[in-house]
Amino acid sequence: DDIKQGGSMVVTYKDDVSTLDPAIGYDWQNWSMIKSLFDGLMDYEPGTTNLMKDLAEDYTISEDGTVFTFKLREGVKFHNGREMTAEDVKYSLDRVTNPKTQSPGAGFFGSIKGFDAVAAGETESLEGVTVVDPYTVKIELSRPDATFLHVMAINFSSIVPKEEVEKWGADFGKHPVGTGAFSLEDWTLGQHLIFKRNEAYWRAGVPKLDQITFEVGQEPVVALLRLQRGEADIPGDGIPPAKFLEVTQDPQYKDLIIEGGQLHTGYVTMNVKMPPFDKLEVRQAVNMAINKDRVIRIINGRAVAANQPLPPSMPGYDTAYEGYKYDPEGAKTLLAKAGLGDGFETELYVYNTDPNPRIAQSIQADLAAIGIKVEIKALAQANVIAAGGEADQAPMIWSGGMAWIADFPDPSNFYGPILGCSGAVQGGWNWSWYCNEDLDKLATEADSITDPAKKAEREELWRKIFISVMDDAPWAPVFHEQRFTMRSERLGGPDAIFVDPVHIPVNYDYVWAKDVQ
Amino acid sequence: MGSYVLRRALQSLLILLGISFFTFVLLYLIPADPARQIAGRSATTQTVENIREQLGLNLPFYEQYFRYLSGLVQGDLGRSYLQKTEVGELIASRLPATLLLMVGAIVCELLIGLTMGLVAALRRNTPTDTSLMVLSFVGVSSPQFVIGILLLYVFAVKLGWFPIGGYGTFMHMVLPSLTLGFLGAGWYSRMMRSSMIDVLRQDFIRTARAKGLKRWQVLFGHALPNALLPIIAMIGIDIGLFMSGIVVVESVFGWPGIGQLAWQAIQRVDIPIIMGVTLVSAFAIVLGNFLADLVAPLIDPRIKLR
Amino acid sequence: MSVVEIAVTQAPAQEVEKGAFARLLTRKLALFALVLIAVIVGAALFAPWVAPFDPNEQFFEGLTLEGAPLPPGATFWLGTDLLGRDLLSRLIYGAQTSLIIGVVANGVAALVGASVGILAGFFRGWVETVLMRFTDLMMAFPALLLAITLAALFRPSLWIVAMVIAMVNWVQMARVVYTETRSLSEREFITAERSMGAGTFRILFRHILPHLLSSILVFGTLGISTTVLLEATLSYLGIGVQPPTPSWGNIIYENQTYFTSAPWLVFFPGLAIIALALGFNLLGDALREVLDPTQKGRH
Amino acid sequence: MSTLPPEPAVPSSLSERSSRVVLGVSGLQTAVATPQGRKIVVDGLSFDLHEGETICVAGESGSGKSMTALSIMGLLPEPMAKVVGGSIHLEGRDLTTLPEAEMRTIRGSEIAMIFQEPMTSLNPVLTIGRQVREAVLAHEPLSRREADARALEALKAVRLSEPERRMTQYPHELSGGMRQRVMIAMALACHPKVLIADEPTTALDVTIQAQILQLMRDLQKETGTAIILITHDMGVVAEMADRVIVMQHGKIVEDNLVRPLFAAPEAAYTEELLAAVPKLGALAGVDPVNAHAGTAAAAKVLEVDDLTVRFDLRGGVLNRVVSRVHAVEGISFDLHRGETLGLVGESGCGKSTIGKALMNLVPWEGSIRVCGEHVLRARTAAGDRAYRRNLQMVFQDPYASLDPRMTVGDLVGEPLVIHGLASGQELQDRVAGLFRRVGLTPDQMKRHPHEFSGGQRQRICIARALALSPKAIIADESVSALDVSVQAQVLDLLKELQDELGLAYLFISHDMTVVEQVSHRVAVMYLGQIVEIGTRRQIFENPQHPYTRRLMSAVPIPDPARRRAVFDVPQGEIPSPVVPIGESVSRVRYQDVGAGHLVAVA
Ligand SMILES: Nc1ncnc2c1ncn2[C@@H]1O[C@H](COP(=O)(O)OP(=O)(O)OP(=O)(O)O)[C@@H](O)[C@H]1O
Ligand SMILES: Nc1ncnc2c1ncn2[C@@H]1O[C@H](COP(=O)(O)OP(=O)(O)OP(=O)(O)O)[C@@H](O)[C@H]1O
Ligand SMILES: [Mg+2]
Ligand SMILES: [Mg+2]
Repeated sequence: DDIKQGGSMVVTYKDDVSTLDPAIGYDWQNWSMIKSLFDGLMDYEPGTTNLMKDLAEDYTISEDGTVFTFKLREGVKFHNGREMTAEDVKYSLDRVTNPKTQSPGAGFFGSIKGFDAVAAGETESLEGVTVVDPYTVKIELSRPDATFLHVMAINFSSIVPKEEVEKWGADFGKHPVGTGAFSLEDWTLGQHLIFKRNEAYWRAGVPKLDQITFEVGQEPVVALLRLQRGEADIPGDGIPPAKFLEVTQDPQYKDLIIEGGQLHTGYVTMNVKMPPFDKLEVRQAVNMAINKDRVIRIINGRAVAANQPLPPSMPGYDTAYEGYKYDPEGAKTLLAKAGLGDGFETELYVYNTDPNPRIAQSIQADLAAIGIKVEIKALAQANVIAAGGEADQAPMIWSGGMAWIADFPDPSNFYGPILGCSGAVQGGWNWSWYCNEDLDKLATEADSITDPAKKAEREELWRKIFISVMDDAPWAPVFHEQRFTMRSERLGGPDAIFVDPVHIPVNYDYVWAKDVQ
Repeated sequence: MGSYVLRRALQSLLILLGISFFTFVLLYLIPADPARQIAGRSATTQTVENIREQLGLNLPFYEQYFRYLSGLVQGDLGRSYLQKTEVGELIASRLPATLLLMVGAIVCELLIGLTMGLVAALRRNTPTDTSLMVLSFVGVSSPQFVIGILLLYVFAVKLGWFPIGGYGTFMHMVLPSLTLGFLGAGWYSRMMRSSMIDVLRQDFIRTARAKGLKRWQVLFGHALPNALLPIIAMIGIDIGLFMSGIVVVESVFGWPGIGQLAWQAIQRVDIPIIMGVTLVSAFAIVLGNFLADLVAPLIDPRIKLR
Repeated sequence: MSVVEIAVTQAPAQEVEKGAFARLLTRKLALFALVLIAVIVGAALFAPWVAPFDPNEQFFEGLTLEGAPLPPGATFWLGTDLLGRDLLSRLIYGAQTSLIIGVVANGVAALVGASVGILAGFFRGWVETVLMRFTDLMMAFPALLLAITLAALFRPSLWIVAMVIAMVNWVQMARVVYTETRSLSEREFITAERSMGAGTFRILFRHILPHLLSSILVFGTLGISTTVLLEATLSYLGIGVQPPTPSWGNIIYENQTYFTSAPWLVFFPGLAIIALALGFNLLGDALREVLDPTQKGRH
Repeated sequence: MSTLPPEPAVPSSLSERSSRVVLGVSGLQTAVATPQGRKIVVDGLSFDLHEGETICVAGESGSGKSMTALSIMGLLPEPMAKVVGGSIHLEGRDLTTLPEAEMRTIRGSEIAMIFQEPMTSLNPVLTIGRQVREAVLAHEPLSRREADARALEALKAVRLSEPERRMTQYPHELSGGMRQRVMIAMALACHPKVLIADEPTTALDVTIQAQILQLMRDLQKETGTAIILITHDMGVVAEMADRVIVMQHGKIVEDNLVRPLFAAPEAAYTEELLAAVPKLGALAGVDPVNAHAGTAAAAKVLEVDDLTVRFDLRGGVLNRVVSRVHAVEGISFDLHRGETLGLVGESGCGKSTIGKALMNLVPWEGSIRVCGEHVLRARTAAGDRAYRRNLQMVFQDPYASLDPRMTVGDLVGEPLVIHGLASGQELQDRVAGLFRRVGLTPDQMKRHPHEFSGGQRQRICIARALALSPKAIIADESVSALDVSVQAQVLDLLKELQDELGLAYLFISHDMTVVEQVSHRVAVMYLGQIVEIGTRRQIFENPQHPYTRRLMSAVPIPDPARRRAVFDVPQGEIPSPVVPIGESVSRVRYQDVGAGHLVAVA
């Protein structure tokens, strides 16, 4: 508030930015960029997982939780100068669900009335979304959906201007126009992107910076060197493992390193359809055999041990649950009970970027100690994912690098695709092929609890679901990764926004530059 | 000569066709589902199906291939699955950087390598020779990543002579070129040394000396042209080696070249990009070798093109 | 080692050879090279007896509390790696893989490359066209993609890597040998051979090949380094030896990003690769000098 | 560091000539390294060379003549050969101790050398023009254009046809004699004080030889150049020498003025040498006998009909064929069993090309039959082998045609191995036998080609051709580098084999006396065509074609008393076999002037 606007910063990334089309962008690198360029009806308070209103000035939810009426903010302008209206909201939702758009997020909108018709290509307009007046939009759901407000906050529901989308066609992702705090100034493919402050941004005092430069194609180790020399401000990929101890142990950087949690769990899946993992004892034995502390040591302590699927900061996390303790002897006994006293051979698939193969080797050694001979298959990401999607391919997968980071901070997001029956299909993401109909029913039940007052009840339900999952042990949760970011001396802002759980990695809108103060 | 060029051009076209076919086969066989990749983790089966259909991934193999080919004939390399951008545009935006780096690297490796080889040949079997040999083995045995970081650390971070990565000016080019060049220099120096040793004892070197030519004239005017033949062949090869080795150097130095594009595409099975980059680099390689073959008779007139 | 054996067994048969081998032994560098190679081969063969530790054991005391590897010291002579394993033991065991790749696979590649090049360079015409265009094709072939596909389709094994390396690594040799052969076969002494009625194979192997020896040697020995490193890339993509089996290449590859904080993890395996390549190069070079007619004799 | 050059250490021994000593060699010892240890190949050589003087060095093949020359130039193949004793003084400086940098300034400008083997001595990948130009530029501050002009002039002076075109050609496109002339042009381009010419005219026909000798004389007159002329041709010695040094086994056996030497040789070896010198016309009136003429087997071993060989010359930006060398144009002749056909002709007229065509080494047209069998250009391996067994060739440039990486023993044994005629001990014995017959010792079998002298290599090539006992041998300048006594020995060997086995020879040579000595019939070539063919007596005793006559008259006579003051040098445009594309050359017609003596009519 007494912070002056102005200044700029440089953020580096290794990979190229693929697209800035909010209907399409779905990697953690463009996730936060899109959030800065576009707005949705809902958002989260900076640095937290608390929902807040964004383009929606207000909203009402019907009794049965199936009708949402959003009142839009007036006078919000797109970067091209046109005012955003309810038509745009409808257009945006129609667009993202239209199969022609090929949006990976279309599935999130399944609860909107008329979704199936659109998905099947029968119509181009969502029946459930209606424009009441230029500043009011009504969304009807076909079933109660407790996560719907979260859905309205994910990137896929960002509001886009029709005329620009039509003008650029498939290239809209390279020429994004939204209502966000920043607008895209320049994009030199393979080199850099420049974001410029949106002068007409409706939220006062935001953003702080005049300009952000994203430099892509930078090796993380080198990016850190540049940061140390003051040429870059934020290493978008975080502190590379190879440099982690070096910088964290250096007092010079003590104040510049920010630690935060994230909605992440690293786990080993065991394909319950493939023997011997069809035996509960075997899965439990694996859970008990892994020395999580050692794994965490190998990644320089950048995580906390996990004993259940949900990360600690997620509602529904069970703090009382103790999970399977590290107990190789007990694991051996269990194996013997399963008739596999002499151990067996199996494969562990792993994504081939550091530190995942190392973690896999650590697990490999642990399993070897109880007689399980594991062969590691370190492959490109796409191949691991493909193997996981086949019922009889990958007996075990280490999730690292592809691991589940929540789309939105709600426990349901951790269940359906990766543990529910709907994910246990060919090409699905439920790599353990675990399908428990009873739990699925409970999950549906939990998601129908839309009444904010019953929040605790819903959480309790989810807690039960996840602990039940652990009883069946299709996964061996290993750790929850902590996020470590570094920023240059020049940058200011609350620590939380540099490890924002939703705006990953950084909430760009609230960063400010010390040198203009 | 004219007919030779024509014949080679046709053959090259066939090679490119072959490459495109084999690459397509590989990509077809590779167990990864591009549709899944595009759809992401939360997508429903329906979404995936849609995407698959739109991209024609559900078509039989030959049909997919012919679709690709017919696009290719019209100069259309397709659109990236994940970036949604025209592959032609992506490649065009990155190709200049790669070419520039390649030129820089070739200059470096020729300068360093040929000098090292020459000195080693002249100081044959002396400690100088042995140390140069060890150096060249260090060059070929060191991972590019390590050399790159080392150079960066010493010359950019510590000494501040060069920028820490990036693209644009001549100064940006020096370190990455050196990194790539150091590897090549190892090859060139060994090659140069051995062909120089062979050439230097030929009778015509004696003749050149008998004319009273200066040492450098004998070396560069008479010995070098005779020793150059295998070197020319290597420059053609080099282009191929670069295409595979450039990924690391580009990422260390933040060089916006084609290598990074290819690497990311391979990781994500972005078929149109993989195909495009493969074809472009295949073209470069084929062209490089073609030129090497054309130049060989100029270097050694006894060789005839047939 | 194989070189030594060949030389020894042939010695009685041909007097000249014996002279050459005897002269080889008088060269200091050649002896040094032989010792280097012997040490490496010995390490590979007798790894279980030579290595101080189990190469795959992840020692608890092999990492600091923060999880950093240990530098060279009293217990772990060459230090430990990022998982707390003994680097020396891993290097000793890794020699097996690296020898198979660097010497056997690379050797096969060199052989194939030299044969293709020499045939294409000598015969010209359609033989040339077919062979050299095939070489172009292989050179332009996306080898990494091939590796990835194979990795995903087959069980990873050292032999697949060896095969891939042998398949893609011959092309460079073929190009160089081809270019030189083209020039050599126009030389007058080859013409003279032809006029005597010498068969093609005689000309190729008795007269052209010896003149190509130096190029073949250069490519063959430098190929050792590149293939050992290539093996690492291929393992990384999933077709080679899979963890925890060590190879010099994959030790470097796994650890290269850490080399500012743990340089020994790159330095020692790098040294091993250089030693192997250098050993063969020195030996080859010495052999070449010994066989070089203009260099024999003494004052 | 005195500014005055010190007096030469060795004073002139011959005081009749009052002029200055330019080069003083005293006690020169040169050694080569062999596996058995050091071997002295030049042993205690001393002589003085005066300004404007010509010393001819003659002697046994392998006696160290070339080694001496290289020692003086400081161009011995280090470290295998080196000067181990004595001194070489050039105007006060001892060349044996001079640093390389200074030696460099002397080479080319003060001492120039013409090397013995022109093929290997020219850089194969540089144009002739560049190589000659460079020699000029090395010592004179000229512009490139001026240097080019000088180079062109030098090439004209050595009577190279179409010198402008030659400037852009490469060594392998020239004939042996042309290459030799290029070497000469390079050496003379800078007007050196001392010129060392190692067998400079072996590959030149006598008319051009005369021209070259005249050129050297002119140079000497103009600039006072002192010349060391290494030659085995006693005719040339008689024509050119002021003084003669005769060498044997690395030592000087006689050092004398030319007249006394010819008149009354002191050393026994000199006497032997002079006795072996063949004289032109020595066989006049004697009919050549063919021991096999009468037998039924006097079949034709070689029938050549309308043989034509053309080489494309390319030029222009597109590298198109712009003109053709009509190297051989419609040649026909037969060669019978036991017969020697001498082939003489101007340098570059296509003699070697005929040989290569017969061996199927260059593309040709027409018809060739060997022992009645047609030689086809497209051939099967087996058929090829058979015909090559019958026909062998000794190449003009022996060094270039020997694989430098093989021992000469293996090289000579090669044909036997190829045709599966001998192996093991038998092979060794046969090779040893061949060595002895050409005047080499079997213990040299393990050596490599570079360890031999020019003449020795020539003999190795002859031995190799003889190994198969073919029906016919094409001998291209095969005895040109041999001293007369060894030459006589080799010619005797050839004759002997002919008599024994009925070998036929196509004997290409410039040495008319040798041709007279060995040939049954002689063909004279000019510009790719045969201009006169007949029996030896018909050609030598009754030459009809003007070119034949000119050849005869240009032959140097080995008698200093009959030395010519000026050589008869042909003037005017030098004819060339190069014809623009589309044009053809007119074929000659023959007239029979009696008993098969054919002469071309214009
Ligand atoms: N590298 C070598 N090793 C052994 N012997 C050598 C070597 N080089 C030359 N010779 C010997 O030195 C002797 C002198 O050779 P040189 O070339 O001087 O003879 P030359 O008098 O010029 O003979 P020619 O008239 O045949 O040319 C020869 O007997 C030759 O065999
Ligand atoms: N490869 C070639 N390319 C072009 N021209 C050639 C080639 N080989 C030979 N010639 C030309 O063919 C002509 C005849 O050459 P050839 O070697 O047969 O002459 P020659 O009679 O043997 O002469 P000399 O007595 O000088 O050896 C020369 O003009 C030469 O320049
Ligand atoms: Mg000689
Ligand atoms: Mg000739």
